[in-house]
Amino acid sequence: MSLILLIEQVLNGLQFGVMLFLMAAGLTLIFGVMGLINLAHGSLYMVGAFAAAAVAGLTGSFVLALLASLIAAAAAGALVELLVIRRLYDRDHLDQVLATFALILMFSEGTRWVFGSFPLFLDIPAALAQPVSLPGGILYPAYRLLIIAIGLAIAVGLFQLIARTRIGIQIRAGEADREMIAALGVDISKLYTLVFALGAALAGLAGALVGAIQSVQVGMGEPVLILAFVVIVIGGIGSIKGALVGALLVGLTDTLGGVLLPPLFATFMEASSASSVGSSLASMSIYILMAAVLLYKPTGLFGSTT
Amino acid sequence: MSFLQLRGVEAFYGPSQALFGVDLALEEGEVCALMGRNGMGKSSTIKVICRLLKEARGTVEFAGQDLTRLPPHRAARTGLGLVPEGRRCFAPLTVHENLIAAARPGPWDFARVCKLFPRLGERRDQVAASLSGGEQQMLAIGRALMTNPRLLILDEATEGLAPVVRQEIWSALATLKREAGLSLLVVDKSLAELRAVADRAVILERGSTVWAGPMGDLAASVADRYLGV
Amino acid sequence: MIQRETLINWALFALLPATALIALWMDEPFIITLATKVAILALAGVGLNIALGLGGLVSLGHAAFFGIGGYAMGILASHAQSYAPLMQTPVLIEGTTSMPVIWLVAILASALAALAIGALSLRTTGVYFIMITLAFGQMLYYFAISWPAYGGEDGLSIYVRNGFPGLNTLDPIQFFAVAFVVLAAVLFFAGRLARAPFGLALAAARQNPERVETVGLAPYRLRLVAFVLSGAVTGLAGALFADLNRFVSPTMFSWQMSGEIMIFVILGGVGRLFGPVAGAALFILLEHVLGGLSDYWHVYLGGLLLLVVLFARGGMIGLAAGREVAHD
Amino acid sequence: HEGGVKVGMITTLSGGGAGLGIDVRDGFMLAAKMAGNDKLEVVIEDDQRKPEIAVQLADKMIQSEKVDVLTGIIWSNLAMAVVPAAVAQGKFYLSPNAGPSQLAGKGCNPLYFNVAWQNDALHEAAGAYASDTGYQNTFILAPNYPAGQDALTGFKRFFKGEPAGEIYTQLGQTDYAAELAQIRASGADSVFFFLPGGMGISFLKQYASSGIDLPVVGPAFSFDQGILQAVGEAALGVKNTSQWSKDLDNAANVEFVAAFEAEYGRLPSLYASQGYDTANLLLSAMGKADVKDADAFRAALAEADFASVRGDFKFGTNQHPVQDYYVREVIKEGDVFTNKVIATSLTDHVDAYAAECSY
Amino acid sequence: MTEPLLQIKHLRKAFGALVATDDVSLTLYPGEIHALIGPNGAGKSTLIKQIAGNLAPDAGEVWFEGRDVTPLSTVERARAGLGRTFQISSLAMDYTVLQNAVLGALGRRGTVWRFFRPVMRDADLRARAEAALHRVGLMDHAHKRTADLSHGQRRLLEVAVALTLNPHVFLMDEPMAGLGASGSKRLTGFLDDLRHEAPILLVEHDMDAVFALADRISVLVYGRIIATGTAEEIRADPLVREAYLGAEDAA
Ligand SMILES: Nc1ncnc2c1ncn2[C@@H]1O[C@H](COP(=O)(O)OP(=O)(O)OP(=O)(O)O)[C@@H](O)[C@H]1O
Ligand SMILES: Nc1ncnc2c1ncn2[C@@H]1O[C@H](COP(=O)(O)OP(=O)(O)OP(=O)(O)O)[C@@H](O)[C@H]1O
Ligand SMILES: [Mg+2]
Ligand SMILES: [Mg+2]
Repeated sequence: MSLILLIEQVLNGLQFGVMLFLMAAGLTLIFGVMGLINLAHGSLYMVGAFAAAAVAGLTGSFVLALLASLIAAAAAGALVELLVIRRLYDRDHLDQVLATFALILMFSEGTRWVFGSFPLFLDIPAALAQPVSLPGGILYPAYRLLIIAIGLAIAVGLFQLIARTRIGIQIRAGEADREMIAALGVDISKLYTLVFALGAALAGLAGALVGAIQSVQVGMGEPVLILAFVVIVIGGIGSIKGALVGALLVGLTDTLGGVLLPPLFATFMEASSASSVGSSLASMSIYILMAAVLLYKPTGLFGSTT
Repeated sequence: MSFLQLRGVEAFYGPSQALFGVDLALEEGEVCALMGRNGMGKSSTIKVICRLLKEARGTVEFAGQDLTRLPPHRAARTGLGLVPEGRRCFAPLTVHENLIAAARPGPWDFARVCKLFPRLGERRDQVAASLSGGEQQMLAIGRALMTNPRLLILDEATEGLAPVVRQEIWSALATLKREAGLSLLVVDKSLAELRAVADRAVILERGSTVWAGPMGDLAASVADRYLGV
Repeated sequence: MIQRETLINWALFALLPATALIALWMDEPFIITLATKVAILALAGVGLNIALGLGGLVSLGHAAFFGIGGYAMGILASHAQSYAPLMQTPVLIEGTTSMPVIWLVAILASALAALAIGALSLRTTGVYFIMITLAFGQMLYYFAISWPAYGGEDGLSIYVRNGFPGLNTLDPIQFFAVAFVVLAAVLFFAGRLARAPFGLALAAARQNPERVETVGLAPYRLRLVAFVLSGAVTGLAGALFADLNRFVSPTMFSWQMSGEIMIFVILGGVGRLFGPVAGAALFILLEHVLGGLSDYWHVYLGGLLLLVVLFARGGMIGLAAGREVAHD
Repeated sequence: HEGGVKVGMITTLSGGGAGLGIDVRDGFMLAAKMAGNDKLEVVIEDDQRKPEIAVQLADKMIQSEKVDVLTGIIWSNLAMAVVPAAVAQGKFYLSPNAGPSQLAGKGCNPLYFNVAWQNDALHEAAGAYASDTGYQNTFILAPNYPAGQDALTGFKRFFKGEPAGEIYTQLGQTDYAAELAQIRASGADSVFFFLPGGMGISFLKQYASSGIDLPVVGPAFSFDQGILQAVGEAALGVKNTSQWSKDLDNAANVEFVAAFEAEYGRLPSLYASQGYDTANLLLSAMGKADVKDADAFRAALAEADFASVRGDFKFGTNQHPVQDYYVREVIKEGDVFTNKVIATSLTDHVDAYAAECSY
Repeated sequence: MTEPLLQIKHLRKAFGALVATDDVSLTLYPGEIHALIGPNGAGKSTLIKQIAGNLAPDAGEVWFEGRDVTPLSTVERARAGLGRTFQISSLAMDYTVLQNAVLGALGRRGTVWRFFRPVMRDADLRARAEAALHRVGLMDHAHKRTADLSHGQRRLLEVAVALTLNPHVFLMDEPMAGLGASGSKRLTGFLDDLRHEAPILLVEHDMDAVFALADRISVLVYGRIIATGTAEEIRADPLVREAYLGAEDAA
């Protein structure tokens, strides 16, 4: 494998990582900061993608489509929070699991009801459809560079929000002791609705951004959900920095595992079975990574030890 | 009408009743001691006032407002500052974050709290979980002060504090009352100190008010009967 | 005094064979099959409940044990069918179609897996534990999908159900009886376990591990034992499930399977002995009834589940039995 | 009732992949409706794409509904779970979509008929087409599971050149940046891929903006009517292999396409055509024999005496289709993306496993 | 002279720049109550944690009944006979009061690997648990859920659980905290008797109790022991008065 290809693959891994972070960002907020296990996060991701596809179909504008994804997902998130999630904060994690699982069922089949069973069309704007050349002769799709930029911007923004602002502090205080922060005069319920809507909006945006280069279809959220959980857990729950690092690690492991393992196995195996063994190991690789990280640091890379 | 007035307050934890008729009145600028043995309902009364215990009947009025229908944060914003039993600091937050989390504008700010409790300034960026017990207690008091309350409610706020610090707090409270006109509702086990600082006292026995009046009128025999001292 | 929950438990318990017998009488073999499915999935749930309800170990990887149990059956039976020994060196191991032997292998294999997975996973707690168990489950899932020897993603079909001495297991009611008796035995065991010293200490470790350490008991060991017992029971359920379908495939390892087992437990009531029975019965019933209603029946299923979580604290059993009474 | 046939259809109607099942069902029911044969009774159940559920539904169909014929399954792994047990219990099974190799070769069964194709066939056709077009070193990729492995094997069976690279991707993978980089670096002259469902959509979209400019060949699954609109421009010009196309010019097909559009308000897909053919095959046999007479009914089925929308259709010795495979090109007709037949890749093609089958 | 039951030798623990335990040595003899007092954050709880095994010291040793227990875990030390109460109650909150006590009794027995006998019907365990509840005066609440207890009642249960363990040494971190005047008085009387069963290392801010109970008092300031002596000596020590007691006792 040539060096330039290797560099390109590392870049791909990083870019995949940023994409994962985009998916994980909203989840960190809801899961890490509000302490809520929200399995339906993938559904909000799907809602964003579908809203974007619908609006893009009607107006032909990608910018409007992104806007629609934000609004639709935020609205869905706020609604879900007000009607369901709100009653679950002081419940067991398990009740949250069941309730949000139920939400997945309703969202998925409801979307299928409205939009039909076939994938929808959502494409990137023509201006971003060509590759750009990077130093070293690497051709890289412009749209992916945009995703990297947006992902990093969100990372910085969220980090500031949570770590630096008073709202961030109040949210974290609420996670530690909801009753107490309310007794000090903070309207934690409203805050949580806002945070949930923000998390949902991020999920929706991710759905639209990623949906444009993948497929917009019912059930697109679930595999993403699992990956996003893996990312957050590796990074340490509640840590935005952790989520970013976790996402990059997972992205690199996944990409490089898929690229490097088959040829590695091919050195001592017959080519096509090496490819199959190597890639099955590659598909396990992020889970192996997660297990290894947790065995080494049981609360993730940047998780607090309490 | 008094500044804080409770009439016939009853409260329930699910099926079991904890308060059976608590009456309490406190005037602005006064310090009221809420007394009673363990498990008699002092903390429950406080939780009713702050709307943390919602299964309750009876009236609770503060500064002319009926608190019984407000959500906890609205109740707090009428001017209640709570130092809860067991401290309940926000464990993963730093000292500074704990203090500014719910701060409201007023004379009390971070600098002033640090002047009252220098230790908190020293531990500014340490997370609350790793503070010593007494440091956490200071933090809880500071946190309540930062909301610039009109009525400060202290539930065993000197528990676990060294005698020197305790004395400091008592004198600080006395100053607050004298200079800032702050009202206080205090639960504490030290009768001697309560006698020194409180204007009036309310004694609870099995969830009801059994004695109420000016602190000076509290006879040793009554104290002995209900408080076991 | 008999508590209300006990009464409900017995009623539930009697309902299952009653349904099967009525179905037999009405000549509706499929209903018997459904009852059998309920019994088996409930068994898996009872297994999970040992870890989850009693020990507070939220495992999202129990499909691993369910799948191992299933593949224990699939592998042994397929070798017996093809007369190809499983292993020749150092000792000859042949396939088998005898249920008791398969069960034993399934229990041992899944207990061993639970020991390994548990020993590592129990170093973490809370959500991290959920995720690391999920990770192990996913590893096995991907392994099963791409491992060609036993069918990969296609799975393995076993054309005839394995045998149980003295019974014709292909007869739905007889197979139901087998599954039901196993469930009853395990329920009895799990019930005793919860009240035994081990159960007391385990549940205390769930509530406050620091407390348990201070009285001189090691939470880690308590949990590991619970996890192994739990995995073994779920593995046994996996073997039975494979026999019910005469088929195994990697979907038994999927995280959705783990989720489903967990749903049975939560739906019925976490930590309640008969919770998984109620949960599995309700879920299968809904799936069966709603499935015919509309192409979009998942919407209704989701709605019903949501109602249960929001308004039935403590699951179905909790709803029926009222506020939990601490028993000592 | 006398001469009647009860059909149990187990197919995927909810969750991921429901579109395929719905099309098979709609095609099948359209044919039944058009025939107006009141002796055909159909029970339909949703397998949710879970093999265990499919097995249990088959039990239900056989034990409670007492059906004579089973059909409907979309996925090979579900077929492998259901078919062997069903035929062992004396039920006919007509496959409208999946054709795993085991059931075509050693595991063939007189009661099992495949009305679609053996799984390898479309890939073989693609391999043959690639060679015919003069491609020397095609880059090939598929997901890492049995059907994916069969796909690459099938392609290579008829491909005379040397693959420039061979990759198994993860099942369900959605990001193909790494694979695209490998393709670009490989020096291949063309690309063949088998990535069903959303995987194919993702791949093609990312391919289109990657700057790689190699011709693409694939089996029809990623370019079928239901999915093409989601891929959009990125699919234009791609060659794909299929045994059917909307524009095949035979009377049966013209009637089918028109009737389907009229009935459901959308263009028919490959799967709809297969469901339609399956029903017509069954109806043709019903006209000749009673299903209770298994041998006679089987003989009637084997004659395949119906007007297939694919044109010529007959069964081989293993009761799998012997048929032509076409090459289609993705085009845009007005606003809709669709396919146009441009060549025939294999004629009267017999699958690779037929020889292994003996009853 | 008799051997000390518990001996701490040159213990040291730092959290970053903060030295919480600074070369602390300490002894506890049979039959005595040794009180440990000091300002908030002086390192008392940190010291108790190191003795009980929750926290590993950076240097130094803990000797118990003539052997070095420094390498042992919390569980092993508890089994060896170190009974501890927490500054902030640490109980199984969903359990009844009795169940918490039985848990202690079970820990004392040591074997939990019984999967069948109902534990709450085990007469021996129950008797031991009930006796402990009696002694602290919680028997009336035996069947209440621990979460439903008031703060002070939980403090008592904390002591009761330690009693069921029959430890050879008690480590008590502020047992009086949260008890009212009457409760403190009662517990003081009770601890006075308890010292004959096993000596107590007592951390407490309640000076009435400390001066009433302690045979010896050590004063910890900034992680260092600045004085050890009898109640009178400590009361009179000007350093201690300044650092800890303040004006209180001057009155
Ligand atoms: N969360 C709860 N659930 C049920 N019962 C409770 C709860 N908290 C307190 N109780 C009961 O209510 C009664 C009053 O308790 P409360 O905490 O108000 O007493 P207190 O006077 O503050 O006692 P202490 O001095 O011990 O803190 C007690 O009998 C207690 O058992
Ligand atoms: N994990 C930790 N990280 C950093 N500092 C810590 C940690 N644990 C304790 N400390 C600090 O060490 C000092 C000693 O704490 P410790 O809890 O032992 O005090 P204490 O003497 O028990 O005080 P109190 O009487 O208030 O309970 C405190 O200043 C505390 O902030
Ligand atoms: Mg109280
Ligand atoms: Mg302390």
